[in-house]
Amino acid sequence: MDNIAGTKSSLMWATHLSVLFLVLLWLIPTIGLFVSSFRDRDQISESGWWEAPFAVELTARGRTAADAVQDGDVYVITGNIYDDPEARSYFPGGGGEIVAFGTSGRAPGEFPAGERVEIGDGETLVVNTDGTYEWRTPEDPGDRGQRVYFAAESPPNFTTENYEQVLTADNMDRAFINTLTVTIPATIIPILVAAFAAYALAWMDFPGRGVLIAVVVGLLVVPLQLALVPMLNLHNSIGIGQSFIGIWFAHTAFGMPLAVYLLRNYMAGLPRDIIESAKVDGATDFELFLRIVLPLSLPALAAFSIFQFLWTWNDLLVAKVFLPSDDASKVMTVKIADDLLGSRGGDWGILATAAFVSIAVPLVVFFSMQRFLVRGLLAGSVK
Amino acid sequence: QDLVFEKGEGAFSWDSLEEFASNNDFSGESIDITGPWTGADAELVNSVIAYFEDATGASVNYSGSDSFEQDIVISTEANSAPNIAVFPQPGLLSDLASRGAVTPLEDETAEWIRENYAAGDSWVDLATFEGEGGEDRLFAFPYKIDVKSLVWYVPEQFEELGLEVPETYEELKELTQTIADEGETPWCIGLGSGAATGWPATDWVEDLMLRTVSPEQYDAWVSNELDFSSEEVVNAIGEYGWFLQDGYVSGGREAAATTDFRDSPSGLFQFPPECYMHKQATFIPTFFPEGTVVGEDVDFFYFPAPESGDLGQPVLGGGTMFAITEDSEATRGFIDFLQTPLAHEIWAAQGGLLTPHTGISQDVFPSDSQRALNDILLNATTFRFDASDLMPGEIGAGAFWTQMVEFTTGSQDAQATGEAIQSRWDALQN
Amino acid sequence: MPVILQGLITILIGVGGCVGYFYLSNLILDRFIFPAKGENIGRNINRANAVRPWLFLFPAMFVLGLYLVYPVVGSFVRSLYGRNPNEFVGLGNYISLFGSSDFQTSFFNNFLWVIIVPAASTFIGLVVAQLTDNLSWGNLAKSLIFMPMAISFVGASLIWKFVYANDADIGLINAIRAMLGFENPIDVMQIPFWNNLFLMVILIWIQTGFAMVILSAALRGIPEETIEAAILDGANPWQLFFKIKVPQIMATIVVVWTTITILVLKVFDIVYTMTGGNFGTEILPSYMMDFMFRDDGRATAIAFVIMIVVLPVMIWNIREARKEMR
Amino acid sequence: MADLKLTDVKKAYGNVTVLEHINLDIEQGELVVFVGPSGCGKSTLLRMIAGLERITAGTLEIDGQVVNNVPPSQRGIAMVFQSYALYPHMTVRDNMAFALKIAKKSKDEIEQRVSNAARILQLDPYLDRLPKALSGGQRQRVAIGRAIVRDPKVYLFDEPLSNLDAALRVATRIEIAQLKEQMPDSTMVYVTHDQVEAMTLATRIVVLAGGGISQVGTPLELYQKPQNEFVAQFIGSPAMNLLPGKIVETGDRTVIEMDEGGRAVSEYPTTPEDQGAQVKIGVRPEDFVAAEEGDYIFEGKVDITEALGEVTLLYFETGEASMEEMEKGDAAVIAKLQGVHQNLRGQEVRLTAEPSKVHVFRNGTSILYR
Amino acid sequence: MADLKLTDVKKAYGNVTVLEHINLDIEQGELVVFVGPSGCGKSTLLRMIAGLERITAGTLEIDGQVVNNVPPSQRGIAMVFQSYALYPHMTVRDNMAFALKIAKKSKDEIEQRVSNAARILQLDPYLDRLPKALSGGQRQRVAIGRAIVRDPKVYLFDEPLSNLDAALRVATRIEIAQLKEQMPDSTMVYVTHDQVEAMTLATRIVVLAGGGISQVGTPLELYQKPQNEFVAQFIGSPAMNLLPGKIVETGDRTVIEMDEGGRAVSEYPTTPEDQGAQVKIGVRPEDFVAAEEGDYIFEGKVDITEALGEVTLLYFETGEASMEEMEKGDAAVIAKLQGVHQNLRGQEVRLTAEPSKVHVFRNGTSILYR
Ligand SMILES: Nc1ncnc2c1ncn2[C@@H]1O[C@H](COP(=O)(O)OP(=O)(O)OP(=O)(O)O)[C@@H](O)[C@H]1O
Ligand SMILES: Nc1ncnc2c1ncn2[C@@H]1O[C@H](COP(=O)(O)OP(=O)(O)OP(=O)(O)O)[C@@H](O)[C@H]1O
Ligand SMILES: [Mg+2]
Ligand SMILES: [Mg+2]
Repeated sequence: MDNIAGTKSSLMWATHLSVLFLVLLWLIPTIGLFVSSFRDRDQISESGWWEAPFAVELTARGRTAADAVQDGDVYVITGNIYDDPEARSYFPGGGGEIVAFGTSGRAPGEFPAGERVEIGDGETLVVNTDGTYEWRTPEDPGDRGQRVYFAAESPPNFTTENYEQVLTADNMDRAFINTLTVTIPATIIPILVAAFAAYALAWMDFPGRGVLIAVVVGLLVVPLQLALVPMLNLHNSIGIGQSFIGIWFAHTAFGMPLAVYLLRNYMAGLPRDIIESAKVDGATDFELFLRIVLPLSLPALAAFSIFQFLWTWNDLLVAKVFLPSDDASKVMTVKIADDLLGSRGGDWGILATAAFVSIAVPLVVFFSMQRFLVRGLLAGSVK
Repeated sequence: QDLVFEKGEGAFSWDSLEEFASNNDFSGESIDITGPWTGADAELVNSVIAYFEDATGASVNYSGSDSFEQDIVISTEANSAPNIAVFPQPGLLSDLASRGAVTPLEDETAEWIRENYAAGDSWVDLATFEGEGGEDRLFAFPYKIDVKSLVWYVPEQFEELGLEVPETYEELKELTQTIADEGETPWCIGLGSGAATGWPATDWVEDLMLRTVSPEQYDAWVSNELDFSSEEVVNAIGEYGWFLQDGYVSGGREAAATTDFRDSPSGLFQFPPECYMHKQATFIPTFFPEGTVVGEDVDFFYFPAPESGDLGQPVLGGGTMFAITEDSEATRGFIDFLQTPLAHEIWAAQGGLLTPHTGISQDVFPSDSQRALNDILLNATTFRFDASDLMPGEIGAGAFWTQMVEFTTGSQDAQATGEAIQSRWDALQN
Repeated sequence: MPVILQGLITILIGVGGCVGYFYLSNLILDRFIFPAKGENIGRNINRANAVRPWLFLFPAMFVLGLYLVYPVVGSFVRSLYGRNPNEFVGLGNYISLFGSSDFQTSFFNNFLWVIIVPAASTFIGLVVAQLTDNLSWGNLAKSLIFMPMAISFVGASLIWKFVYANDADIGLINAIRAMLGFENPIDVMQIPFWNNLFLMVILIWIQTGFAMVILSAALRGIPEETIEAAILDGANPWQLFFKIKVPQIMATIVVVWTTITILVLKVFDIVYTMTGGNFGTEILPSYMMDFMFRDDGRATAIAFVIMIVVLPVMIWNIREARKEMR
Repeated sequence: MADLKLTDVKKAYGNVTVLEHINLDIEQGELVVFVGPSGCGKSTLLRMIAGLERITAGTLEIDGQVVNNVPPSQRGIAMVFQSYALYPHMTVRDNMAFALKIAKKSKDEIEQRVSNAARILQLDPYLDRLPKALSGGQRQRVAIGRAIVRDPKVYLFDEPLSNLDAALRVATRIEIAQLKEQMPDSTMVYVTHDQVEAMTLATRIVVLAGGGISQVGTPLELYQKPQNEFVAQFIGSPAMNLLPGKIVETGDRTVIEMDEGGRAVSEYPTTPEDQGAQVKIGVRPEDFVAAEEGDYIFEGKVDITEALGEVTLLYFETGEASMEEMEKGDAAVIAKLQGVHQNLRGQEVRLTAEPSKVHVFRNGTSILYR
Repeated sequence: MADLKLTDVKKAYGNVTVLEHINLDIEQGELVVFVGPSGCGKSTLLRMIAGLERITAGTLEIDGQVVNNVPPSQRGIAMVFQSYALYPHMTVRDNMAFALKIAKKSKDEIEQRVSNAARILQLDPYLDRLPKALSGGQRQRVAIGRAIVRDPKVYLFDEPLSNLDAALRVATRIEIAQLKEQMPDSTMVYVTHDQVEAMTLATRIVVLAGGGISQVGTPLELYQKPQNEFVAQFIGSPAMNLLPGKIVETGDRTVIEMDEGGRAVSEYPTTPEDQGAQVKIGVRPEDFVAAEEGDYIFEGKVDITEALGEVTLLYFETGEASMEEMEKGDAAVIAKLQGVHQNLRGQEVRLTAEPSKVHVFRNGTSILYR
């Protein structure tokens, strides 16, 4: 296909553009998540992620100092508002240029920066763009400074704190390994088991084949929740209890209908002649399956393993039910849901970070499996 | 785990621990506890547990889960229940108790609660259910109580507008009107909570019930002897509606229905403020902006009772209950441990725990405001548990929530809301 | 690191056990039970071949039977009982369900979901698979579109909160509206009917990657010569796609469609976290979750209604399977 | 090492009956060639022998055992598929070694057998390629190679040489013949469209047509004594000319008066009852000779000449042939002359043939076989 | 309606160069046949003309325009693929109608053209079947039908008849010839392994070998005056016999003394410089005649006879041929006699040939073409 002469470039451009458009459309929310993972909860709930890279105008408040210098009959207090710890706490990335200021919370940006204004009782105040201020009051201010509200440019502020929190949480490494321990067999075992079954349903002749196919399709829709209790019960009664073995069984079972379904459909589409040729060559069903059907089904196997891997990787419910709840066997999702988010479920920064951290491995799996979704696997075999 | 407070130091009742330690030795035994606390809360409960482990030699494995209610049902049905389950809702507990999944506590425990907890009877009542056999038994030990009848505000903002903390319900309404007249928005309300969206509204209704009807009627309401569609309940819902009027709620009532409850208090801290008051339980400071100091930057007042009538100072609260789902000696020992003042003090000293335990040292609270909160609990003339937590799940964690959301957005009136919930309840009973 | 080792060993045992079963059971069948030698060779071979499919099927069927069929049957029985597991109510649960307006709403919404989400995901997935097929950066594009698949539903819901939030400072849509000069932010989650569509967008966004992966594998399986022949026949890319490629991967399209349909019928996380089923967005699975572990009778009854909803898709599949079995 | 016996075998796809009443004995060591028009069921019959298609009715015996229900892998058969059916994921080498590996042959033996086959089929340079990087002919050779590396009881070949060039075809044909000779006990069944292949290889040829067997016999029998018009026309290329006439003299020799004028003498004996019967006589193009004087069988104007180098084909206009028949190549009378003859076009020519070369068919059947 | 010009065309897959230095002019209205050993690049060349393979180097012109970068659909070409490439999801009818539907022909016209093609190719009964329910030959016919329902400038056929039976093959061949005749302007390029097809259809034959063009010429030119040993052996079946010898007499006629004894006389003229040169003489099997008396070219014992009915092939033992060469069919001397000859096996025979039929090759090249 790549060899075909004279492919139209206008068409190529259209393709490039439309793919670009779709990719962007798909990416925007993810970018939002990505950006958010570098912001803390307050920032997230204050401004949109798209504003994160830009300086935003933020209103803050502070208090002037109270150490007055007497100047005639007025007390003059000068200083920099950014010296006030409260004011500074609004600007973890360093304070920016002050745009406006005010003295009441209701009107925090009443006056433009640099303008001296009357604030009642004969007091005047000026706050300059760099944060310096001068407060003149006819009375001794005592030990309490003047409340100042101001609006200032806040430079973009990103933090890796979320990542630190997620990645360095106690036992996170352990959870990571646990997750792999759950997902890898829980991906491979159902594939193996299902591939055999799919082969039998696609290429072996036996009574009841049609019925079985129908049953498998039917089982696709069984809601997981129905099966949890009976399954766990079973595991308890045969002594598996809550353990890795149990969760492999569970994932194997839940992935099974889809695996059988996908693989059978793919295998049934293989050229009949190839299968027959191997039979004539003396291959038993077992050999035929192993040496011919399995290699030729690689794309379907890869597609399903991506799917199953994602499912087990992101699974929370099954892990909670079938694994013991001690730290030694917690998987990442449980760890994140219960230990990191917990009752602070509203911490969007952590959530975003967790989502991003847990996306990494599935993407690697996707990349490595994508190689198998090759073109023309069957080319040249039959005419 | 390390002990957070050195033994023997501070205002803690160390002797209660020593006495407990000398009577209990569970070396080599282990108990599993599951509960709803996760994250920081899980660390706190673990810090309490550490003292139990230290005293008895038992090992305790606490695991918290965001989906505790689902998990506990599955594990009890599948016979793999932990030793102790910490129920945030008595409703579920009573369900499990009636199926025999929970082991009743000894009668002495009930006696102990009566004597040592403020408003002890109501606590015993709360944790007493019909067991499998049909007779009423105490099934759980209440520990860590939330007070819900609180309104949060920023004193400085009140100061600026010259506002006073209201003493009565009538004043609260006046205050609301005053703020609105100033051109400001009095309230921040947020019902959003994912699948549980709507529950903050139920707290409003419950608090208003306590302020409009007698505690007995409240109890009748909980058990649905008083219909949801009754005049009383509809009235309470209507009262809540009063606060939703145009101009009273930041963003308007529709926004209130979807704003996340964790985000809604942030309006208090904006300049200019988006709102001046926020009604929420004791746990909400966790969600205030980082660095906010309760008592300085933000404060609370008791959601006041009406001047008229003689309802006293009713307090709405919630709390968690420790119940035995898989009996063992060490498990019993743990329940005993919860009776020591120290078990309460350790957590209280780190903030976040209120307790009706009258025997604890008041000095352990980390701040005055914490102590003040606990005082609300200790001084309550009436304490009532969150009604929605007591109702059957389909109502208390279902229809009540969703219908309140409908009401909040204004798509149906109070009467219709009450009727809709009631009809779900009726459907339940056949 | 012992933990890793432990993990590796468990993996080896798990996978090895599986391979071992198939290999050994085959060996035993052929060598010992029905050996292909001796006087009964013909009969033995035939018997072995009659048994073998079941050997291949056994683990899958065993696991399915134990973990799915048995609970399904059990659940059906349970759905005939009331809230109290001892109280037999017959079809009472079903009757009261169909009478309830909440159920009707969920049913209708679910109907919409089942139609729209698979259709849209499959279609967009197909288009992407095709467009990226011979693009130099196609793999990159595919990975980016696939990315949502890798995000958990909860994460996904979070992402979309940043799009839908009822606040021009947080929600993208309202920010754009604000930019265009609209005064008040709207809450897209509260627009009746349309809010359903907005929720569906999320699942479409997630599932398109799946459709794309499978369909792109299928597209690559099409014999190239048929495409070349069509090019020579003068088909333009459009015709090539719809008349040559799509019909040839129809079986796969059915598979993808079915898989997504089934997913739709199982996934409630999105509705759950975005609206909690409020504002008329309830769907059957989330409606079921309202009852799950509380009133199991009703919950299981809803589960069976869900299974019935998928019946047409099942029949479609069985038809397809029949076709190719001749 | 096996003989095959088909008894009243029938094959139907649903309602469509493809083959019926197939009775055939193939003895051990025979090389039987199936020929017949495209779609007549040759591949189907082969596939039934291999066990790849269920036999709808009747029995198939190998070595006296009914094997209707024996799976293909147990029948000890090697087959070359018409569509090649190569394993696309295996290199040429692995494709050929597959059956041997399955049979657990030693590495050395596999290596040796494969390289032997590769040499014979001139596949050495391609041993490590995948099928998709091969040309059509190369693929076909791999398919053949796969069969010949094995040592089966029965070989089944479905048009194994159709994509090969002439030289290779001859070579491979000879190779197969030698293979046969080296293993006089192995039985081979071979489907082909190539007359030369059929004639040179076969110990017997089976002509399939119309869902059944038309004639079975040695190549020469079929060529010299076709049983019916179908076989007569099917064997030999270009096909035998059939010309209508009426018997005017019977006895040891038969004389026929051609409808178009002309007169043919055949060595086929007839009985007096045949007198006056409407028949068709058949003369192969290569048997026509110019009628110098006297009797001629056919007279016509040369319409087209085709010079093939070695021989020249003459196509004659026949007045009555409809356009349709022309198109099917049915009606033109064709003669084949040795050597190159140019400038014959448009000439009037009279043709005759030796009496021994004149076949006589009555009602479609040769009068020899009545 | 188009002529093709290939200038120094080259095709390589990665490092493997498949074709190189291909220079070829095909004029409008020609029917050019590509022949060559399997894997020599015939299909590849065809695919390059169609635009399905990029041309690695050189230019391809259609009607004087360089079309290296013109997409296939713009080239006005119909192609029959070696692997058929039927649309598996369409019935036979739709397969054939596809291109016409694409071209927005009227319903009637499509119907008429398709049914016409179906009749010609005897596909009527199968019009509503899917390709998978067809036999190999039927599939091939559909593929041909797909090309002929269109009316392209250039037809490309890749072994279109290889799976057809002899009768159908002749018929289809004639059909293609007539198609050609009806559209004298359309250009056709045709790949085949069938000598007869090549000889009868081609206006010119292109012999491809070893990555390049070996000879281009009319069929008779190739048969009568092969340029080199390769073409000599490739054209004609069985292949021309090549026998070594030494020139002993030069001039208008050349006399060669055979290495094995014997003496050949050729009409090929030689110059005195050739005197004593080591050459190979080539004699086609069909040109051998028994040497009654006197000179003979070859003497040998008949090893195998193959009776094809019309002719008989005699294979002679040649002492020196190694087993290997035997296997390749290279070394055996073959003679072809008219008619049936039995009982010749084991006889000692002397063969000779007319001087006009004796080709002389020096260093692989015919001395005629030096
Ligand atoms: N993808 C490829 N990579 C490498 N070599 C290839 C590839 N495709 C074809 N070839 C080689 O190119 C050569 C020419 O192939 P082509 O199909 O043109 O041969 P052909 O002349 O048509 O042969 P045949 O008569 O057997 O069909 C062959 O030797 C083949 O092995
Ligand atoms: N699945 C099927 N359903 C219906 N008819 C079929 C099916 N498969 C094959 N046929 C028909 O059966 C007949 C015999 O097919 P078969 O392949 O045996 O022919 P063949 O003699 O090998 O022809 P060829 O020489 O063209 O390969 C054909 O007419 C074909 O159309
Ligand atoms: Mg065939
Ligand atoms: Mg080719």
